[in-house]
Amino acid sequence: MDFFHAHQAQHYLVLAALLFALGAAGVVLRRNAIIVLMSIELMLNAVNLTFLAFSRFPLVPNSPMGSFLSGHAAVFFVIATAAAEAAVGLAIIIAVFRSRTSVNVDEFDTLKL
Amino acid sequence: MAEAILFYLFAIGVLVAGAQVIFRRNPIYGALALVGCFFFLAGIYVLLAAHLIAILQIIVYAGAVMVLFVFVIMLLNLKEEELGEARWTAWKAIGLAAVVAGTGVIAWRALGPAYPGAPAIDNASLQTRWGAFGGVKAVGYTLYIGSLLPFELTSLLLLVAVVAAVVVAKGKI
Amino acid sequence: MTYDPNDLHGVLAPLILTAGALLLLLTEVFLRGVRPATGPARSAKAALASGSDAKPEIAAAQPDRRYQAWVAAAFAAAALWATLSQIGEPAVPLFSGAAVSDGFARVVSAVVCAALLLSCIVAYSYLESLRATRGEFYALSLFSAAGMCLLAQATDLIVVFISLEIMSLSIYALCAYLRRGRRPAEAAFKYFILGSFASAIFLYGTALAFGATGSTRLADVAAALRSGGTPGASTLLYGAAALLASGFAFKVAAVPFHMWVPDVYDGAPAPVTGFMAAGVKAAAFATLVRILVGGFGDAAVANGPRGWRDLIVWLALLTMLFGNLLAIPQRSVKRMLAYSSIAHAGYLLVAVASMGTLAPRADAMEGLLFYLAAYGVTVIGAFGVVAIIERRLALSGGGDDLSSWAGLSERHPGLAAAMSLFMVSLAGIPPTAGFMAKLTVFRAAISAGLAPLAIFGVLTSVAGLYYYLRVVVYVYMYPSAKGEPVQGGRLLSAGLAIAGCALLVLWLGVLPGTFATLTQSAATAFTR
Amino acid sequence: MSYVESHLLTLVTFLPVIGAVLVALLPRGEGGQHKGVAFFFSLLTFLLSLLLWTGFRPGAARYAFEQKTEWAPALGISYHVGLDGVALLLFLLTTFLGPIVVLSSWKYIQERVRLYCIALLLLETAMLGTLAALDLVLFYVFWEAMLIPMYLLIGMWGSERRIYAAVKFFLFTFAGSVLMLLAIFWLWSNAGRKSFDYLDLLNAGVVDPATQKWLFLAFAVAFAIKVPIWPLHTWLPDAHTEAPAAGSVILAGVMLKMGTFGFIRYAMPLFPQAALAAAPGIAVLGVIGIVYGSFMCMAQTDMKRLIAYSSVAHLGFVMLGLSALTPEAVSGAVLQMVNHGISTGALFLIVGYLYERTHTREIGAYGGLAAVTPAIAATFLVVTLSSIGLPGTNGFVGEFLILNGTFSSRVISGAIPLAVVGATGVILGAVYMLWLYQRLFFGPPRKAASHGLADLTVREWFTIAPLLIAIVVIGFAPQPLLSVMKEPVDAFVQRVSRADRIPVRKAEVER
Amino acid sequence: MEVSWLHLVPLLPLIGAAICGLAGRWLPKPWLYAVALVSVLLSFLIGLRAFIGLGEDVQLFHDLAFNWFSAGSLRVDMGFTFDRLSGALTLVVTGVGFLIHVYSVGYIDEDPGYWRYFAYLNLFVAAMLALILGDNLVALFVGWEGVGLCSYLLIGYWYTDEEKAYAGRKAFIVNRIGDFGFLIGIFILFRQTGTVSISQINAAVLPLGIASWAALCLFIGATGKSAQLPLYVWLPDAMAGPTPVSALIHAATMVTAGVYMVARLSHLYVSAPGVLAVVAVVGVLTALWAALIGTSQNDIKKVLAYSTVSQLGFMFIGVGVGAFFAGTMHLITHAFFKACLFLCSGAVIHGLHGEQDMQKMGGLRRYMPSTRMTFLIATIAITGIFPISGFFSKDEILGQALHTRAFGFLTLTPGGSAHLTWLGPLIYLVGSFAAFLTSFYMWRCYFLTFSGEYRGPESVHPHESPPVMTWPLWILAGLSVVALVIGLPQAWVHGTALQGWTWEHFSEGLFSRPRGGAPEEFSPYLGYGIALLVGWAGWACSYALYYKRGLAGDEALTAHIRGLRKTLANKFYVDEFYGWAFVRPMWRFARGLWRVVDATLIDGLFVNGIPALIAWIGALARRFQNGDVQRYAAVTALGVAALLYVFLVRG
Repeated sequence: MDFFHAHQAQHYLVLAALLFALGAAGVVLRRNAIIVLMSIELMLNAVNLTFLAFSRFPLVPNSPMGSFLSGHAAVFFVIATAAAEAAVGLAIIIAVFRSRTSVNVDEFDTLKL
Repeated sequence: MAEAILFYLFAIGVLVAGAQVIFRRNPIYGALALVGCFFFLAGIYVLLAAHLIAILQIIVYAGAVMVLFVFVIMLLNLKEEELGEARWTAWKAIGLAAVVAGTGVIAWRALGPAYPGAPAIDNASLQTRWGAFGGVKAVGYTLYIGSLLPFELTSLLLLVAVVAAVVVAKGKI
Repeated sequence: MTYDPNDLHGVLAPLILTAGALLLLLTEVFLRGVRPATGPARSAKAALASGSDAKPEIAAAQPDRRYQAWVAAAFAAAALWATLSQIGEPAVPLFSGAAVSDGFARVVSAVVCAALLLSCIVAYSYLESLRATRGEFYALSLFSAAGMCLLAQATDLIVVFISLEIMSLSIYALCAYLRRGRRPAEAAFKYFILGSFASAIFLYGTALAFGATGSTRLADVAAALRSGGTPGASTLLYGAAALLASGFAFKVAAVPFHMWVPDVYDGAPAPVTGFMAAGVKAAAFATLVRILVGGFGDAAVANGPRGWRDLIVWLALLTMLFGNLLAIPQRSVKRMLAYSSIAHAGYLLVAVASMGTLAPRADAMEGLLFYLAAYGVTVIGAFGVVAIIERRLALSGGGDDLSSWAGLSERHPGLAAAMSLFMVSLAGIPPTAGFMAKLTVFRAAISAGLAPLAIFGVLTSVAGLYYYLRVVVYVYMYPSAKGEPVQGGRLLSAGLAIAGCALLVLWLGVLPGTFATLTQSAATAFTR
Repeated sequence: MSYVESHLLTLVTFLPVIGAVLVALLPRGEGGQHKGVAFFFSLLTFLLSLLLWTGFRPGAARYAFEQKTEWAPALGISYHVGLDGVALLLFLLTTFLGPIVVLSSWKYIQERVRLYCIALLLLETAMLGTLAALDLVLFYVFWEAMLIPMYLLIGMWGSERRIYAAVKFFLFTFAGSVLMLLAIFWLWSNAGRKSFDYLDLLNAGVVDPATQKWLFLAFAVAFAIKVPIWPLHTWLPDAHTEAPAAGSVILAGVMLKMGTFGFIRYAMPLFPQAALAAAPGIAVLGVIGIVYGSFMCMAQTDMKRLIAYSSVAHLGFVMLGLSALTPEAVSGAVLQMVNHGISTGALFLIVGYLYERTHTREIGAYGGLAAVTPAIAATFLVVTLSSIGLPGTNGFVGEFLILNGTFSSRVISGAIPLAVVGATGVILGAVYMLWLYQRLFFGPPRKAASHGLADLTVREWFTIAPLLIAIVVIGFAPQPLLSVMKEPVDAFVQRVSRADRIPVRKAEVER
Repeated sequence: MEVSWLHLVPLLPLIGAAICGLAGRWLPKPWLYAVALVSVLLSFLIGLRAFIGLGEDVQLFHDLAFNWFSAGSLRVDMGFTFDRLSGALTLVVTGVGFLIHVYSVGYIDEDPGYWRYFAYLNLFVAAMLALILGDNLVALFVGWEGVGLCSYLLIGYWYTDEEKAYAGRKAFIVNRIGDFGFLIGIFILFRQTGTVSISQINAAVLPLGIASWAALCLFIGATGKSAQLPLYVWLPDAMAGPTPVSALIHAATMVTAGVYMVARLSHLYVSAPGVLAVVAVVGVLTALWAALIGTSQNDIKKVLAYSTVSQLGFMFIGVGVGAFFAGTMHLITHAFFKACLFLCSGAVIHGLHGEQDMQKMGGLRRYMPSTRMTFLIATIAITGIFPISGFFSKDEILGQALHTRAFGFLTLTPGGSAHLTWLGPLIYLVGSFAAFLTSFYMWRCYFLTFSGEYRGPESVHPHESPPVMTWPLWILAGLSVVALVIGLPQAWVHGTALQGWTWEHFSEGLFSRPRGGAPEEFSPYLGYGIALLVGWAGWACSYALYYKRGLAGDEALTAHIRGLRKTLANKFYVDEFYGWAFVRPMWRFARGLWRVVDATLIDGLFVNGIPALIAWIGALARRFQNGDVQRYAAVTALGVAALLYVFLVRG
């Protein structure tokens, strides 16, 4: 357990990195548009985690804001943005689905070359 | 001690659920796994003393956003055969490799050496001018005083999102 | 720390634009299916002529929305005036440093607003003849323009991110706006997926920067870099630099982050494409410069291995090379212009690279702004012409082909001349805006000691000339393939916009002095 | 200097543009009025340019009619124009050919007349501006602006392979000149005081030889393509062959001179050491051009192509003369620029008239025309003699001065063999030109193309007669031209052949 | 002595040419003739007046018309010098020219292009006068090329005939080859002396090497213009032109320009003794070569052409051995009798309606007596039979050759060495043999034409020409007789009034002496004896062969030396050789160069190849953009990874 306490911050950060990787992998790998969208959500959450980890374990003692809560604020905004993105994204997926009854991204290749 | 255990618990939960999200073939399972993932994350947020954010995570994400997802999935209501098999292409492999390499580099070169030794400061128990770290009051102050412009912009963003979603999802134009 | 109402004056342009958008949305609510004497009848004929699959009698019930374009144009003009009126004033930080209103931002906003203005007028004919006018279209255009202006002003990474999203979300929607055929929706989807992927990456960079400095202000980043800080902080910052840079390399379509561009430009409605090419590029480059020069300026150190200058140089090389190479085999003018926009991103990157010197170079800054303006007016005009050619094809959901341009000069001498002018300007041949833009940028590059890059650049521009000339060849030297003139009426307003673009192109080309002095006022934004 | 005197040059330069605007404003129609306006304005330009000749009084800086005003101070560009003797001659040549060209295409061009006239007029202004400019960017602007109208002329009114030829022409020349643009920028950022002004750069002393090499190369390539110097010449035959007669006349008459003019005005004086070092090489290329071009001519079956290649040979003479760096040779070269403009222009005119009548350029299709169209035969004979440099025609004076000056040059190494080999061009020229003449005009008038050909019409006489007169007059009294160009030529020779005396400016690249 | 009227001499014919050429078409014939003839006559009279004006006190008239052009240190004037040499030649040119104009009136009358003809003829006279009078090499070159042009135009006068047109072109191009040498000569002299003025060059001191090169190059020009080996091939073909033209240009005047030039630049040549020898040798070889060919030609004009070539050879022997006066003297006398011969042949051809083949002639003395008489006189003159002009002038040359000292110093070292004294006598021998041949074939020509029986077709009725043509014949014949005066040896006329008339005495001081000095006085009698012998021998041979038998004589000859005859009849196959060795390869080379270098290498590989390559790469790269959004994402990720690597790992 000492190891954990010695490297508390890194643990959180690396976890975030792993989550980010998972999300990115999802974007790259999955054919299903909805799941791709979810993967992007995963990536955003990973970023949130990073923000929060850094605001709890700051590198520099005195931040300009006098507090590290701007990290929390950032997370707040990210959540809002994520919601917005999700809404638009899902709408677009619906639109695509209308034009061709499929949500498999590798079938969207009318535009190429 | 307890933090460590909880961390590993939640961490494993996050990762497993995340893996579920991207490896489940049926999006509905993926969506549920994502909800779970969010819950575990909320737990980790609590460990990070981000109490308000943890709550928001559950309300906004697990609540609102995921409902939207599930709703859309139901709306499209994909048949089994429409889901299609997972295909591997060379480029997927390359992409995966790139992702692993990229995040690996970040973790190994940037995050790893970020804290020489143990973190010097731990804000978990910090009492800010506006109360406990990560508490509603404190974060609120930061939001409304510290970052006014982003906050206002967010409202604009949400409006744009609504209009955009409506325009895109609306019938034929 | 405290909120000062005067700050609103600094963001006047975005405010005006937002107000315009809200107004349009409100008016939509009160619209009834009125049918004025002339409008629908003409539009019905037009619809028939342009092979619209909408039923004329149903269509006739549509309310008359033609005012919307002009309202939007009016607000765009107002915003333009607002920005121009502020040019020359000293730079003021806004909202306790979250944003700034300086010459640089003002010039960029001016470009954006001008682009919006022209695009609205082009869109008018386009949408009307496709009978697809909706208030939301112009509202979203205004929103995205607001986002662009804010991007140009943002000095806080979070603000950058949110403005970016405002801009992007509306653009995504605009791409998917016209859903006849599969192309627009697909374009929007690709743009959306890759776009949010990129913004997630950007956001991660923001997080790392925050970790290093405990703040998301660019000023603090710069300060941290200058002071050196803890070793951990600096590595984090370099990681952040990488991620932020790639986020915006994506937005400015630098190779290898360019892959989305051709598909999206090709699939989106031509007026939107024009606006994207002009506005998004301007805003994205403005932000890129803010982050790299304003935030990471000290990391620029040309000789330092971790300096971003060499990196930008390489990006520029790749972008110029592949942009031009890939444009050569295209047969669709729209797609060709997409690739050419990549190539031009490369030339703009040359300007950015020339800023990567110990003392930020004023002339490079001027070059960038001049180039953005020149490219903007040119490309909007070009896409305006494309829009006119493309309308009927857009309905059948196909793209345009060079053959549909053959002999345009006989059917529409005006259009032909304008298109050729734009092509010449894109190729950078005097006496057009394109040439003066190249002059400013490459001169800066030479002065910054980037001669090899400049040489490579001009050589690729020769390859570029080839495909620009091909359009002129088809327009002027091939006999008209199909005799019928461009159908669908309502060419007037588009013609107006195109003529405006042409005049601007010539004005910037023949009398570049006026605008150049404007850019000079902006060039001092980043003096350290 | 009176107001008129100071603005006359600008007026003459931009007069054609006014004409073009007028043409554009005219209603569409069968086109007679368009040609009329175009002709009127080109003629007016010529007449006014005569004032430049009569009132030519070069100032202290060797330039007359100098005018300098701000253009875009923010970009460091100024509108600075002026003429020295050399430029004046080419300037007059251009205005002189202007009306002839319009008149010559009166009958041939029938569709898209308006565009045609606009292109011609804009082209004229571009060329005049190129000659008058004293600011490097201004020069470059005009230089590039020349391309577009010419491109349209070839591509729209040319013959079968016109598009290939037009694109080739455009790409070739553009590719050449982009590097020159960079070199100009380099000069700007290292000229001590940031300036694009030719005189400033000239007097600022020369840059260090190491860099000079490259800058000179950049300039030289741009001009060499335009000249064209072997082996960069292959765009020329295509362009000449496919272009309409008027286009060929302008191309041969003036545009090629822009290249040689660029050498004598910019490339060599701005980078004297490099030029001095490169002079023998250029001379060799010039000689190759002479011999090679002549042999190319012998291989042709297409008469326009043949004449095009003969231009390569003639401009080889010019380059040889320029690089010999003796007053005789250089003045000969300048004179030869004018001569080539006149005689080759006339050749293209006449060939164009033949083509108008028969629509074939194949030499084999003709024969015995002398019996059918004596006037054409006679005029063509005179022009041929001029182009093979027979004494009494303008061609002789130029070639003699060039060869003699080269032979007696002690500036460049290997002058004597160069002159000797170059002089073989005198023989070869006679071989292919007389061959062409015989194939076209001698023998029995059997060939299909020769039947019932109309002889020169009055209009055509009006286009050719001035050229013939010029040929003979210059042939017998070249001295006025030579004395006009004396001053700049001597200065040029001084500067380049004594390059090492000029102070070297250190090149600094601030980062 | 500076005068301002001298330029009229060449100017008047030029004006005449201009009038005939521009307005001639519309002028009534008589006027045109008047213009053409009067212009020449006037310049003749001016020349005459000037010639008389020359004397001990007035060595020369000089007229600086205007400064033609000058650049740098080069100054070229249109200036004319009229001294005794150029004066005499002026008179010859204008005089003979005038006669031939007169003759032409009769000859060309029916031809539709008569106005062109006279324009060319006048232009020629003008150019020839410019050549003779020009006071600097460039002005001389103007005339030099001008006469070339006129000969081109006049040979190709009947241009509808491919053959004739080709002959004209050949003449011009071969001349151009010579002119190339001439130009180089001028350049060398200018580089050395910085001037092109003949008088200054003749005053300048030239290093041996320079002088030799210059002289040699100029002599190349002379071989072109004066049809010497190896460039003589154009002259026989030049007979395609109208006969009066052949008489004027290709016999009397133009072709002698080379001799004149050498004599003009005697100073230059004597300072390059090596070149002098070359000149002499080339001369003698040409004389022999052409004479040999002349023996076997059947075309009457061809015979005369080859005789011209060989006579020019004699002249070059003269100037070559340093006896410039002898060469020029022969030039003058030759002008008379050769012009006469040609005009006679013209009369014959005219009388036979264009028949030129001697095999179809014979017995013409009955039909055209005066033509025959004059032809006989001229033949006697050219065959060098006492006492007509040709005898003296030719023998003077040979005598000078025999006794010359010029080669005593034949060497390129200024000191000189007496190695080649045998060259003179050798030349003498060969020359004498050539003289014998000349006599032989000229008599052959005479016999075949005028003696025996008429062999032509019945349809053709030979007739005498109109007086306008015969009068010039008589005058020329007379001239070729009286011209003997200028050739009389000093020994005979010493102290008499005639002395002033002899060319040797008259041209005293005009020419520089060769290095070795002039040969000391030698008695002409031995030479005369041999010459007479040679001349009569030639006559005897051809008399024996042809007088009775006519054509049979040829067969008899052929029977003995078939191969040689065939070779001679085919002119040693020189044309064929040139065609095989130079002309055809050149054209083939041109085509090859075009196809390989221009079309394939430069244009194909370099100009079109590079764009093709670029387009190909573009097409390849394009395949990459296949619309698969996940591939795009992957590439983006790759890019990010690369940036991260650069910033975090590499740095």
